[in-house]
Amino acid sequence: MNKLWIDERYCKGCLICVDVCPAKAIKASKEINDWGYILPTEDDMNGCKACGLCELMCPDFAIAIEEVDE
Amino acid sequence: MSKEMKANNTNKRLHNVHLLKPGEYYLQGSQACIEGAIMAGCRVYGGYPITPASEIMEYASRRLPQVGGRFIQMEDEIASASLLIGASWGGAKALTATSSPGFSLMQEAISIAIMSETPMVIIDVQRPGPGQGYITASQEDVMQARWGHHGEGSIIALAPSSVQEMFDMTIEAFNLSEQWRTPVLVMAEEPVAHMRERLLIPPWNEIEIIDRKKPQDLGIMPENYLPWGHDIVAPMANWGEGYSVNFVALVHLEDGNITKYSPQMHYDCIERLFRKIEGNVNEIARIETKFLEGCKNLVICYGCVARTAMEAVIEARKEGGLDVGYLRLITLWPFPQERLRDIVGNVNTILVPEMNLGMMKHPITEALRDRFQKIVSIPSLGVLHSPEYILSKIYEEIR
Amino acid sequence: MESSGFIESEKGDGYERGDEVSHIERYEIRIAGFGGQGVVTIGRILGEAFTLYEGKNSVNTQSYGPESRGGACKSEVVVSDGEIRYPNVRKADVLIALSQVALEAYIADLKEGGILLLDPNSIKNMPDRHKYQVYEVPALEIAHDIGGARFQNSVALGALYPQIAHIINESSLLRAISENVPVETVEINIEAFKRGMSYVKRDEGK
Amino acid sequence: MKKHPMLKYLKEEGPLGQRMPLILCPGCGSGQILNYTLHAVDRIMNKDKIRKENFLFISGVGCSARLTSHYLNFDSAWTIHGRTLAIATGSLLANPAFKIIVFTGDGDTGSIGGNHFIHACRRNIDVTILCINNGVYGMTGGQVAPTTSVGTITTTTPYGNIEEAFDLCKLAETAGASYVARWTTAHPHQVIKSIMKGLRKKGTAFIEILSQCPVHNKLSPVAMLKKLKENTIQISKEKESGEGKSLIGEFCDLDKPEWNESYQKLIDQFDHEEGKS
Repeated sequence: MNKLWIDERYCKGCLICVDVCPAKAIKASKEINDWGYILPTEDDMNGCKACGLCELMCPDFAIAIEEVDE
Repeated sequence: MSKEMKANNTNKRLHNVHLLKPGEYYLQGSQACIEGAIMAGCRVYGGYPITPASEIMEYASRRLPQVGGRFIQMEDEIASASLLIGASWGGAKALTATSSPGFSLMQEAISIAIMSETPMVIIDVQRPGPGQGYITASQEDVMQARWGHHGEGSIIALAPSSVQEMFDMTIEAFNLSEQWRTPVLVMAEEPVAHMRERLLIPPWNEIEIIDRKKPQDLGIMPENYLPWGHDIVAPMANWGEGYSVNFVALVHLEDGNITKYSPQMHYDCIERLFRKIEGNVNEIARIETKFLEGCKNLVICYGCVARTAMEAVIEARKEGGLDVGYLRLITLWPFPQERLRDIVGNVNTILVPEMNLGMMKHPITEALRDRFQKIVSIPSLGVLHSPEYILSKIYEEIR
Repeated sequence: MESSGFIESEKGDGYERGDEVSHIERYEIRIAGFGGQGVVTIGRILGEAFTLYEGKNSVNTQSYGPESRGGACKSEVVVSDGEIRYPNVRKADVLIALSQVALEAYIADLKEGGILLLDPNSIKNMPDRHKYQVYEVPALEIAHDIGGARFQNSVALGALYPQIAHIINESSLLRAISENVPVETVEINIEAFKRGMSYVKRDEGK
Repeated sequence: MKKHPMLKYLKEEGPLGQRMPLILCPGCGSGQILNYTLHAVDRIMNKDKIRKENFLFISGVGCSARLTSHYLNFDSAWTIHGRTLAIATGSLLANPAFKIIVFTGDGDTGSIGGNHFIHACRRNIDVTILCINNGVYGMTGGQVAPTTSVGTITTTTPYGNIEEAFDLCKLAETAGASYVARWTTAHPHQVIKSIMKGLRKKGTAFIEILSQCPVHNKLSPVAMLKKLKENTIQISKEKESGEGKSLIGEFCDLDKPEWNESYQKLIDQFDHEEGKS
């Protein structure tokens, strides 16, 4: 399964990644960062094909997908 | 720098090609100015036509392509001054020329250039104002030169008085701008820009050309480079040289970082800019004097008015037997206050002929406040003073 | 007439000077007329001739503004073997007046006994012939005769030359003409100069 | 931890400390456009073998301008409001080899810098202009922009905007730009393709990107992206259901003489003459 990395330092909680993910692999968490923004987190990563749309559409360079070979 | 970039860098390419050969010429001040600029290494000119400065850009449009440089007629003076910023950081020495209304439009870009420490040269062939004013001779921008731009930034401004000086002082302006990383103004007037006189081009190796200090030459690597640090005048990496310079004109740290704002950081940033120029006034500013030794009265002047003033002073001494000294400000800004106090003793009367209603009289008064009995302005609007006029004022005030 | 070119590469290598001429403290020449008569060009030619080919100092200034393109127009040359400080005419030694308006505007600044050169066909009211040395040349008429109105300035210059021959060589003026007029008109301009020179006559009055 | 792939082109830190995160508000379209731009630049660098130091980013003042400020690990300039293209022209005169990307806003381009904009297009100088159009003056507090649509309430049109909005693409095309396109932040792949095209094009490429300002529109970023998609239509489909929608797509793609190329011919003419003598 691929791994989702959220950069807490840069994320501003806009949740665009949650909306654009075609695999519905990302969801809003209950966690907030030091700025007070809600962080996204992994949902069901089974469908993630590392299409990169979340990385591409993130306004804050705060998300990264790590492809994991199994 | 990549190969392609090197090949296209107009500043390096065609260096020393098609320069005016040493010798005698009979040229207009406007032409001498461009020849001086080309001699200094200027390879970009951008401007907008305005009387009485248009001759400078017309001549630039002929000469620049001949020396491998580039000339462009921009859409307005705002664009022309902004263009210089881009050209300078792109690695070229760049020039524009304008007249008073255009000079007003350039003030924002001048302020940005002071803050970003961008070397560039602006020629202002002043014309009378306010408004459209008139198109003849004027010295009404000397205060705008110093105070026209927003913010607490100092400036260097020179005042040539002959065709030869239009050449020499344009070179000097480029040298000062490169040496101090700051915009430099040449405050010319219509008579100087349009008169024709002998221009002597000295042997090229006798002409001093100063280029900006580079981090490459000082062994500073990109990762340690501070575009506004290292020294009171920072070494300057041009764009395209691999130093990833982030040009900012907001209050910044020495590396260009803008997130660490504090009143102290603000003070340090601006105070250095101010000190860079005002603290080195004695190195930058030049004064010319004659008959100063123990003189009881003094004429202080600048620009082409100095020519008339000198004529009047000589006649007043010879025919009137009056004890009158002569002092010319070659550099208007930074104002050499201490130097002036060093060389001017106690006098009775100071006369200040200017083609305005008495502008430079103010800093002169401030500098010499306890050295004179009275200070008198000799104003002339729109026309160069005649020797008779200055002479009559000398007789009126001194006798 | 605009200069044919600008910086020629061989220029500035040093010049052969003409024969020795008189030393001058300050000599002032004013040329006045209307735009299009080549007033500015005469000034430039004189200035260049004095400076580059005679080794004297000279300052050439011109009236500036809308009037230099139509309307009144003047050009001035101040010559000296010493330093020229004030660049403009104070009291002219020479006035070339090519129109009635120009004559009226500038006659007051001409020295008593100064040289006044004019085109009699353009002047309605002749000035006091006993106060000045008045010379006449029908510059426009001669110019038309050899090629057109635009050569009248060279005719006038030719007419002036004999009066200032003590301070400048003919060769210097001819060289300055050929450097400052379009290449294809150099010969006609020189002919105009010679015609002016041979025609000019002193008007002693009656 | 794996980092975002484009962070390699940003200065998270400078010699004197931390520079990131970006100063922009949460969900701002400008950050997305920076992301798309860096993707395009990354591809151009790899495919066309263009070196990093050839790229130059210039911006003016406003939200869009903050993209350069001090974040980019390229040569960049954060300059004067509206004067961006004059400064870009200057850099190109000094060194025609620059690949210049200009970040500009709708106020920067359409209002204070309008004159420079049309003349840059007319001269066809070799720049790629990315105009981030969010229809509002964000940085100064949500005032009306020349691209704000009629009826919109802003902080300076409290009773609704009465002025027609500017069509900047039409303006660029008419003024003479070589390449003109419009997309939205909801079209990342198209934007990247257009930027690559623009960078490869000799001449002025104007790419307008309709963008979201969630703060001044008081909508969530996700809702705004959805709206941008709904309110735009491809040029080819205009006739079907184009009523009231903004056209997106490529408006023109021409090959015309670029300013520096034409000027180089002037210079070369003198080089030849020198060679002869």
